[in-house]
Amino acid sequence: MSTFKYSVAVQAADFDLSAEVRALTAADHAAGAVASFVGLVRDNNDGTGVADMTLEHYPGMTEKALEEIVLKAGERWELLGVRVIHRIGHLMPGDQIVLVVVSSPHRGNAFSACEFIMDYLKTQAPFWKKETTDVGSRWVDARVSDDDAMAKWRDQIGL
Amino acid sequence: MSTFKYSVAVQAADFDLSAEVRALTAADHAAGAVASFVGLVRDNNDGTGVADMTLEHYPGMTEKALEEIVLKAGERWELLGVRVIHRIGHLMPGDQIVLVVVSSPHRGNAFSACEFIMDYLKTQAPFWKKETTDVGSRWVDARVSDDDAMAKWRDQIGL
Amino acid sequence: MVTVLFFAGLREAVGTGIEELALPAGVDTVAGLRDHLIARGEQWQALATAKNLRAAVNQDMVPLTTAIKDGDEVAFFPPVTGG
Amino acid sequence: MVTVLFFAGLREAVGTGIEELALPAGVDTVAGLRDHLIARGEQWQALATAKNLRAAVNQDMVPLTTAIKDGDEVAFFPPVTGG
Repeated sequence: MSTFKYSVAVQAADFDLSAEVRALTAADHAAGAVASFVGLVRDNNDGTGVADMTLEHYPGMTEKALEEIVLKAGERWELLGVRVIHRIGHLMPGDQIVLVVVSSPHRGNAFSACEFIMDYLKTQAPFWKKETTDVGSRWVDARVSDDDAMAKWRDQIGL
Repeated sequence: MSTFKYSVAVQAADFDLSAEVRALTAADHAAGAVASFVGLVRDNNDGTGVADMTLEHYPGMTEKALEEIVLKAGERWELLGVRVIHRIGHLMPGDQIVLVVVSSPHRGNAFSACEFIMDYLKTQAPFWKKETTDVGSRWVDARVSDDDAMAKWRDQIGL
Repeated sequence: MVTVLFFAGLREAVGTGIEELALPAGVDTVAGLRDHLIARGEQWQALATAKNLRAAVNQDMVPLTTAIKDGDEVAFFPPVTGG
Repeated sequence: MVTVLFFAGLREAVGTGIEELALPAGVDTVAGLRDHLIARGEQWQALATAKNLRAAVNQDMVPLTTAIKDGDEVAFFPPVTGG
């Protein structure tokens, strides 16, 4: 019998996607599907060049929010494992910001849970981006499209 | 201006997910989102233990079918890069079978295209699995759920 | 006492990330605490003008109508932008 | 001449993976070719009994009603199970 295992981390250090996938799937061979997401720092935002970025967070609440998100996914879909890593501190264009890895016996559940976790994280986990751009330093505005993505899940799965 | 770049491979050799993601996103920093899928050999199928597996394919048509799938995704969603690798030959439980990596400025497109490519590949790319199980050797039956997943895309995006 | 935290642009605007204060008489919701802080003067006006002000009580994101009591950790911040 | 390919369980059932043959008079579709092969005898019955027989012409998956002509590569196989 496979059980659901998960872990979340908030860290300054970079991560390796392959190593995280291996760690999540090494314990047994029940997983047929691994869906992953990696968010990267873009070199532009709304048409303005971005030189670098700083990620601020709410220590304690970030880890708690991420765990709640993962547990909600684990209740909704048949999952074997979830790993979430969110970086904080100073990042450059091309740097990895966030990782979500989901393993499941079948791919539909893995894809849905991975996208759900990202959409939920985007609107519920207390991180804030400040970017240095061509026209100065600025806090990134929240996107309406992220609220829309979250609302879609609320409609679909009644969260 | 970023252009859409893609490549597909059919090979016996294993692959490294992180290396493929890096190769796809190294050229520029326009990608904010990378969605990936890795399919693994499961140690059971419909309740029967699986000892190993052999992947047969239709040389020439496999590469062509994979390219067509990727191009359809590139027409439908705003993508920067796609990488597809499908292994052939002898594989053991836990081994990686297939990789799909999709990069895009935004995550919604990356997720949709990645899942679409997998669903399409599952019903349209000429690969066949033969597994050695507790009760002998057998060709794996196609799943109705895979046809259903494909039909969903036909309804949604009119393919 | 309650601990009040501010993050990101709001932290910069009010000029502090953390403050401990005795819960004033009659202040028993997040919105009440916000209004109390705004009434202190100029430095705190960002709490009034913030678009879509968000709040958390004891590290759970909550509506501004949520009740608070002595010992709580209350945080104010803009909509989150991680991921 | 057409090249006819068989894959997976169907390849095992008919006992060959490839055959070159002259397109018989009157055979001008994938289904016609299939029926011609079936009529040869016992070895070819898997083409009649296969559940959801799939076909490709020149490496495009096609319905069995698709026209074929001299020089084509025609493949028969079960539903695919990769990924």
